[in-house]
Amino acid sequence: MTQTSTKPDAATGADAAAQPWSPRIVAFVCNWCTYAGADLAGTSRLQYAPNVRIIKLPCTGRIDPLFILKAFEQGADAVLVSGCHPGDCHYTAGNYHARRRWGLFRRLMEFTGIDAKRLFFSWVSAAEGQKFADLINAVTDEVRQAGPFDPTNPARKRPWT
Amino acid sequence: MARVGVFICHCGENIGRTVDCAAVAKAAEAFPGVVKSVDYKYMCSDPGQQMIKDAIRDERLTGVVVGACSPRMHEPTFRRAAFEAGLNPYLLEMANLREHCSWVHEDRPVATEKAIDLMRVMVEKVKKNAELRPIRVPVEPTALVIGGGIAGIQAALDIAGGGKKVILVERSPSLGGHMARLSETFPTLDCSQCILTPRMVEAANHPNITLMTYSEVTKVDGFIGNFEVTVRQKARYVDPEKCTGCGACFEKCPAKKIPSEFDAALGNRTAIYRPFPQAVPNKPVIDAEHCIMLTKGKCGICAKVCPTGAIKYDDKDREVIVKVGAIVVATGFELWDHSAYGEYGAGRLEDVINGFQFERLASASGPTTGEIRRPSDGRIAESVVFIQCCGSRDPKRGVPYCSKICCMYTAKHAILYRHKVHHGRAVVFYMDVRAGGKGYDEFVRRAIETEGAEYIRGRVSRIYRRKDGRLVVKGADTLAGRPVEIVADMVVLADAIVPQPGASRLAQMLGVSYDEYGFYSEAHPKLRPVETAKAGVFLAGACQAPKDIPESVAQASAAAAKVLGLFSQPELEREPIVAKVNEVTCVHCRACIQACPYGAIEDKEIKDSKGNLIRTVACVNEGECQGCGTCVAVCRSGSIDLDGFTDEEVLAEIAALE
Amino acid sequence: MDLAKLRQDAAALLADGRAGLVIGFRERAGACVPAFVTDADQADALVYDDTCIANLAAYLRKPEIRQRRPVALVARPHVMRSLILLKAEHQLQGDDVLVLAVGDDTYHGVLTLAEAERLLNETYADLATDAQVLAEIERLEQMSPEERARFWSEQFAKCTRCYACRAACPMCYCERCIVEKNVPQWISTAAAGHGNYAWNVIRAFHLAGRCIECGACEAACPQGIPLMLLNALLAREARDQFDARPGYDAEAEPVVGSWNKDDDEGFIR
Amino acid sequence: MTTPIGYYPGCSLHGTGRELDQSIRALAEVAGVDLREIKDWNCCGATAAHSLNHDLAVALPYRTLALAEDQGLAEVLAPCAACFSRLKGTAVRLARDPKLAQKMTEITERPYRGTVRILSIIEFINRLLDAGLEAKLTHPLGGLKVAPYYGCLLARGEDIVDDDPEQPSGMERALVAAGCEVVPWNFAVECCGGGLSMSKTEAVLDLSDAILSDAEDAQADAIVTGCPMCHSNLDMRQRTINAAGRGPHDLPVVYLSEILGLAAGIEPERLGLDRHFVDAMRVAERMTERSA
Amino acid sequence: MKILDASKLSDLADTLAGAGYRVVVPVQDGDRVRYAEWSPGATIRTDAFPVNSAKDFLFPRSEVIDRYQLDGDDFTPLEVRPPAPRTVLLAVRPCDAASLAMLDTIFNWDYEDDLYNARRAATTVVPLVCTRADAQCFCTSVGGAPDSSAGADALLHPADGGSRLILEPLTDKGKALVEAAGGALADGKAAPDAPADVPARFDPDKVRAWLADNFEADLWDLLSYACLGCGACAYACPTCHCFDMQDEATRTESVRLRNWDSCGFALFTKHAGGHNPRPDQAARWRNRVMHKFSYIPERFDLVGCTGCGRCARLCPAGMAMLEACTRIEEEARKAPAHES
Repeated sequence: MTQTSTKPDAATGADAAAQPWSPRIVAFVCNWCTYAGADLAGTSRLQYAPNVRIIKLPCTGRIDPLFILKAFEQGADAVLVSGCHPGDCHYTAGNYHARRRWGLFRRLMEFTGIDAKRLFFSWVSAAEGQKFADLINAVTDEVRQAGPFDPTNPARKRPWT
Repeated sequence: MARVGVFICHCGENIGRTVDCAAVAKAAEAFPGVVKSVDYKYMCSDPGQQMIKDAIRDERLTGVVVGACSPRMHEPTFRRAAFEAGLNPYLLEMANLREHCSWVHEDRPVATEKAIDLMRVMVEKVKKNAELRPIRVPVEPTALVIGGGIAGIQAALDIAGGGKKVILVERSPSLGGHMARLSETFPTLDCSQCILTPRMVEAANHPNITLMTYSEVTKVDGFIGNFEVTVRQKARYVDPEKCTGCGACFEKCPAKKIPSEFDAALGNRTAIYRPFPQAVPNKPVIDAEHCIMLTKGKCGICAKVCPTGAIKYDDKDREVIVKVGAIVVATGFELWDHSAYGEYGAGRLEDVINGFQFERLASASGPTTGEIRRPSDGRIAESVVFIQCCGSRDPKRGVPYCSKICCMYTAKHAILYRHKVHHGRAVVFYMDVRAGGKGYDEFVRRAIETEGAEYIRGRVSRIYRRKDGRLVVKGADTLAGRPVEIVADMVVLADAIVPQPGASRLAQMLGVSYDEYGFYSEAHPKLRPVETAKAGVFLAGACQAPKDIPESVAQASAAAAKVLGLFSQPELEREPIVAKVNEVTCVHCRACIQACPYGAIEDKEIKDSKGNLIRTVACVNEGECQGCGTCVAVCRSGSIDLDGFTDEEVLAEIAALE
Repeated sequence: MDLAKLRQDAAALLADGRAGLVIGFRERAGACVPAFVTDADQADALVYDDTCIANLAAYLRKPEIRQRRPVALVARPHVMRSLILLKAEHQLQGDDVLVLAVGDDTYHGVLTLAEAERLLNETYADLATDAQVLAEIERLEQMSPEERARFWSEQFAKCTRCYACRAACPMCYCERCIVEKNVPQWISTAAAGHGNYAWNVIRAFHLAGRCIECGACEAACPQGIPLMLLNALLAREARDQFDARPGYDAEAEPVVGSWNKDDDEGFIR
Repeated sequence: MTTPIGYYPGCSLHGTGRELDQSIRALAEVAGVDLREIKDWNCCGATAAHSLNHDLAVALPYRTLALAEDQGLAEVLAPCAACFSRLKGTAVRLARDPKLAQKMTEITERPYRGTVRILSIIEFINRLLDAGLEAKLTHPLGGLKVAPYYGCLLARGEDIVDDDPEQPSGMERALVAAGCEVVPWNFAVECCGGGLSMSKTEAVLDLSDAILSDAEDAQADAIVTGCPMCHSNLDMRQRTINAAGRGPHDLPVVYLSEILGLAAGIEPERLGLDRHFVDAMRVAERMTERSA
Repeated sequence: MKILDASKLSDLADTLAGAGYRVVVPVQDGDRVRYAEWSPGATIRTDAFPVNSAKDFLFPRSEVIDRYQLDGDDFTPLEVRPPAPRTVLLAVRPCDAASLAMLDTIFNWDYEDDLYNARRAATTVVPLVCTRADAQCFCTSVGGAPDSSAGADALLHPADGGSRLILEPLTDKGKALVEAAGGALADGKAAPDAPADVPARFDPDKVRAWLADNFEADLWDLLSYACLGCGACAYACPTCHCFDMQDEATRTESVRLRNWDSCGFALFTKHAGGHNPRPDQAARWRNRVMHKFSYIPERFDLVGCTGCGRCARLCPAGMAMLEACTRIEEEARKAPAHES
C-alpha cells in the first residue's frame, strides 16, 4: 500500500467549532409507515427542522438496541425510533416486538445515564405527514433545550490518547 | 476496492432550488470509494439513465447511489437501469434528496449540508451491499381447498376452470355445506338447492378436481408452493367404485332412529345413509357408531341387499399425503349453542328452534316437506316469534360482534312463513335491523310492509310453555316503552355465527393466525383480505368472519384468482430481502423461531456423514420469509442477518453520521 | 440442612449410574468452591452453605460436562430457575440433569427437572429481589441523569473485559458472544470507555426477562462492579411491564421475542 | 359450627315476616348454630333510601356492617332478600371503591375494614347442610311437590348472588334434602310486583296471579320462597286475587326455612306455619318419620 | 537508615507526587483494594491483596499502538508517543516486583517493545516486605520470597511491630527516590519485623518434569472441570502478557489498539476456518500451566509464575494454580517420570 500524504484540513475543525451547536439526531424508521409518512410530509411541502438523519429499516422489529447504542456512541444528541401504529405493521407484529424491546431498553438507558429526553419513540403512519413534521420539530426543540450530549457520558466514544 | 458512482438529480427545480446539487456532487466525490460523482437535471430521464449505465460500464462501478426522489418513486427504475448495464440491482441505492430534504427545508446551505449527509450514508451502505438474486421457489400447481360448502366449491371450480388441479377436501360425506340445507335464499328467494346442486355436480365431475369427501386434514407441512398435507379419509364401509347409489341399503337398514345432522335433528336417518337425496357423491356411508353390524357384530342386511357387493365392513381410515402449492381455507361457520340463554328454554322447549331447523322445516325436501309444523306435536304453527341477535352483540353471555346475516335470514324466514301459513302471525324481535347490501333493505321493508311481519324493537326476557302447550314469549317493546307478551306455537332463534369447532386447531396446523373467537385472520384488513399471514394460504367464506352467500362466493373467487396468479409461473420469484442464519454460531435458543410472525424459521438438524446429529440450529425458509428482520433483533449472538439490511450495512450508515 | 443425606444421595446417584457426574461444592482453605464428583466415595467432600453463590448450571454449557450426562447439580431455588429457563430455551432436555435441591436450610432430595419446577412453584414461587439491591436501584433513580452517568462511568471504568460475569452466568450460553462478533464489530473490545459501556449494557439487556437474579455474575466480577443493579432493574421492569417470571415455567415464551397487544406504550408518541 | 353467625332480622322479620324469623331461629337451634343479632342494627335502606339519597343508601348498611365487624362477627345472615341485597351490594361497592369507603367512614364516624361476609337465606341453609344438618332431617316431606320461587333479589345482581340469574338452582339441594320434589316451572324469577305492593296493588294481583297459576299448572303442592315481600304478595294477597275474579287459587306459600324446619322434625307451630293466610298446615301433614 | 511511621505512608505518597512522580499505591476502592494512582484523600491499604497487578501500569489493558489520519481514500501515519510518566510503584507486593523481571524479558525477547520499555525506564519499584500471607500465597515455591528484592529499586520493611517502615534504597533509581522523598523520611533506627512464613508447597522442577511427559494426561480433564473460560486469572496475573490487536476508525482517524487477551478464552486459538487446536477448556487450562511452568522455564530459565495467588483469589470458579501444581506433583510422585 502506498502512503499518500494529504494535509489535514485544519480549517474544517475551526469552522465547526465556530458554528453554534445544532442538535444531531439519528432516526431509525420503518419503510412502510414512518418513511412513507416522511415522504408525505415532503410531497405536502411541510417545512420542518433539518436536524434529523433518517436510517431506513424494513420494520421497527429489525431495530436492534445496538443501533441506538451505536448512534449515541458516535455522538448523536438524540435518537428517534419510529414505526407503524399498533395493528398496522406491514409484517403484522414487528412493531409489537419493537415496543416491548424498547419498553425495557429505554429503562436501561435511562438508568445508566442517558437522559430520557434524548430517546424518542413514536408511531407515524404513511398518512401522517403532518405528524411527522410536527414530531421532528418537537424532537429538535426538546433536544435543543436539553443541550449537547455530554462528551464525558460513558456511552459516548472519546478520542484515543 | 469499492468503486462507487454518485448521481445527483436536480429533479428540474424540485431539488435544485434548495439543494446545491453541484456542491453535493463535489462533496461526494471526496468520499472514500467514490470514483465518479455527477449532477444532472433529470436523472430518471432516458439520458440520465444512460449516464448511469455508461458510468457503470466505463468506470467499472461496484456500487451506485442516486440522490434523487424517494426510492418509493424510482428505485425500480434505477435498479432496472443498473441491471441492464450489468450491475446487480441491489448494488444501487437511492438517497432521498427530494421528499426528505429539498421539499421540507428552505435554507439552501442547511439543505445542502443535509443532502451531503444523506449521500454519505447511502455511499457507506452501498459499499457494504452484497449482490442479491431473486429467490425462486418451485410451485406445485395443485391447490388444496379445505371445506366443500359454497365457498370451497366456488374456489375449486374457479381454480379448476383456470386449468389447475384442485383437491377438494370435505369433512362430511357430501359436498354442499350449510347452503344445501337452506330452503330459499335472500333477497331473491330462489331455491337454494336449485342453484347449488348443479355446482356440486360440476365440481364432482370436473376433470381438474379431485374430491375427497368424508375426509379431514390432519397435518400440514411445507410452505408456499410446496405444502405437504396429510388428509385422513374416514372409513366409508362402502366401496365407492362398486356402489351405484341405488339406495337399497338404506331403505332396508334397521337402525332408523338416528337424528339426521342434515335436518338439524328434526328428522331421522339410517345407519347406512346419504345425508340428503342430492348428495355429491351420491353414495352412502355407514355411520360406524350406530351400525348394528359394526357395533354388535350381527345384522349385515345392507351387505345382503347390495346388488354390487359394495359393502365392506372391514374398511379402515386411511391417510393420504398430497403435495399442493396453495391452500384455500373455506371451513365455514357453525351456529352458536343458545343453551346459555336459559330463559329461552333452550333444550327444554322443543318448539324453540334455531335458524337451520327453520330452514329444514321450510324446505320442500325437509322432514315436514316444507310445512311449518312445530316439532313437539307436528301441528301447523299458527304464530311464530323470531328473535334476532341470540348470542350476537352480547359480550356477557354470547359474542360481542354482529353476526351480519341474521337480520336478512330472519326477514326471509318471516316472509317464507307468511307464504306458507297465510293466516299465521310472524313476530320479529330485533335490536337493530342491519340490511346493508344490494336489495337487502328493500327485502326487509317487504317483509314488514307487504308480507305482514310484525317487527318489535326489543329483547325477549322469557319464553315458557303454557298448560295448553303453546309458548308464551315475554319481552319489551322499547319503542312503545311497554312490556309485550306474545303467545306463539314456535320460536326461532337467530343464533350467532361462530367458527367451526376445531377451527383453531386447523389454524395452528396451517400456521394461520386467528382472532379470539377462532375466526381466521386475514393478512391485512383492508388490502389483503383474502391472504393470510402465512404465504400460500388463502381464505374464503365465513371461516374468516360471518358472511352471506354472495360475499362468500366473491371471496372464494378472489382466493381462486390469488391461487391462479401464484400458479401462473412454474417458479415463484421473490425479493431477496430475507433473513439468513449463521449456522456456525447459532445456539438454537429458538427466540427467532418464536418471534417470527410468519413461522418462516424452523429447526434444522446438522448431521455428520454417518447421520449422527451434531447440533440443531435455526433455519430460515426463504419461501416464507417476508424480510421484516424481527428475528435479527432478537438474536443475542448476532447469528441471523437480513439481506438488504445487514448489520454491516446498517452500522456503516450509522457510522457515516458520526 | 441434612448434608449427610445430600452426600448419601450424591453417592447413590453415582453408584447406580443415574448420574455420570455430580457438581456441588467443597471446602478449600475456608471457602466454598465448585466440586466435581465422579466417584461415589468422593461424595463425602460435598458441603453446602450460604456462601455457595456460584450458579452451577453454568457448567452445563461445557461440552466435556455435557458428555457425562445425566449430570446432578446441587441447586438452590435460583439455580433451579436457571435450569427451567435453560429448558425453556431448548438448551437442556428434561432428562439431562438431576437436581440435588437445597433451599431455606432444607435439603429437598433428588429431583427431576419437572419435580424441581413443581417445587419452585409450590414452595419458592416468590423469590424476591435482594432488598439492598432494590434500595440501591431506587437511590440511583433519584439521581439526575448526569449523576447516574458519572456513577456508571466510574463503575464501568473498572471493567477489564475479562468476561467473568458472562462465564459465571448460565444464561450466557452463546458460543460466539455478540461482543466477539467482528463483522461488523458492534462493541469495541478495548477495555475502556464506550466499549465498556456498550458491553455492560448489552450484556444486561441480553438477560432482560431472562435473569433469575442468582447474583453469580456480580460475585464473579473481580473488580466489584455492581452488575446486579442492571440485572435487577431489568428484572423488575420485565416483571412490572410484562409479568415476566423467568424460570418458573419450562414452556414459557421468551419475554423479549413475544408480545401482547396491551403492552405499555405510554412512552411512544 | 362453633363460631357465632351475626343475625340481621331487618324490619320484615319483626313484622309481616315473623314466620321467617321464627323458623330460622328454630332451625339454627336444631343445627346448633349460635345466631347473634347485631346490636343496635338499623334500617338496611331498602325502602325509599336507595332511590332517593345515594349516600344514605350506602351509609345505612355501612353502619350495620361496621357494627357487625366491631362486634367480632365474621359472617352475617340477612334472611330478608331485600336486606341481603342492600348489605351485600354495599359490601361489594365498598370493596371496589376505596374513596367511597373513606367517605362512609366520615359520614358514619365508624371504620369498616370490609371483613364481614353477608349470607342470604339460601347460602345460610346450604351452610347448615354442609355442617351436618342433612343428618338431622329426620322427617322428610314425602315427595311434596314444590315450586321454588326466587323472585328478583335472590337470583339477581351479578356480584351479589352466585347463581344463574335466569335459571337459579340455589334452593334445590335443600329442598331435595328435605324430601321434596322440585317441579319444573316457568315463573321462578318473574316479578311478584313486590315494589308496587302498596302503591299499585292491581299490578301485584296480575303478576302474582300469573305466578300462582304457573305453579298450579306445574302441579305444585306449594310455592317455596325466601323473601318476605314475595311471601306477603303471594300468600296474603291470594284471597284478594281470588276476590278480583282471578284464580281461584289455594296454594300454600312457605319459606325455605319452614320446609327445612319441618324436615328436621320441628313442630309446625314453632315454625309459624299456623300463621299463614293460605292454610300451610297441610304441608306439615306431609311430614314422615324416617326410620332410624 | 531511612524510616517513617507506618501511618505516614500517605505523606510519603503526597511528597513523591509533589516531586513529580506518578505514585501507584494499593488503595481502597469500594469493597476492593486495587493499585491505583495516588490522589490525596485516598486510603492506602497494605494489609489486603489488590485485585490488579503492577503490570497494569507498564502494560495497560488497552493502548494505542498505531495511528493514522484519514482523508477520503488517503491516509497518513501519525507518530504514536505513549505517555511514560515518571512512576513509582510504592508498597507493591514483592511478587509483583518480581514479575517485572519476567516482563522485561518477554517484552525484549523477539522484539523490543518500545511502549513497555519507555514506561519501564521511567518506573521505580518499591515493594513492601510481606509480614503476612494467606492460603493462596506460594512465592517460596517458585523461587520468590516475602522479603524478596527481585525487581526492586528500593525495599520497604515493616519494623517495630508494624508501626514503622524502613526504606532501603537498592539502585540508583531507589536512591533518587529517597532523595525526592526528602523530609517525608527520617533518619533513625528501627528493628525490621520478621517476614511472613510462606512454606514451600511444591517443587517447580518436579512439576516441569511431569509436564514434559504428560501433555495428553487424563488429569487435565479433572483439573479443568471447574474452569468456566473467562479471563479473570490472566488479567489479574502479574506475568500474563498476551494481547490482541483491533483497529478502530472514524471518518478522520484510524487507530490500532492492543488489548489484553487470555488463553482461557475459547476464541484465543480459534482459526478463521473454524478449527480450534485447543478445543476444550482442558486444553486451554493445560496451556496456562504449561506456559508458566514449562515453556517459559525452558526458554528463559525463569518460572513464569510469581506465586502471588491472585488468580485463585479472584477466580469465580475456584480454579487455583497452587492446587493444580500440588496435584501435579502428587501425580508425579505416584508415577515418576520415566527415563528417556
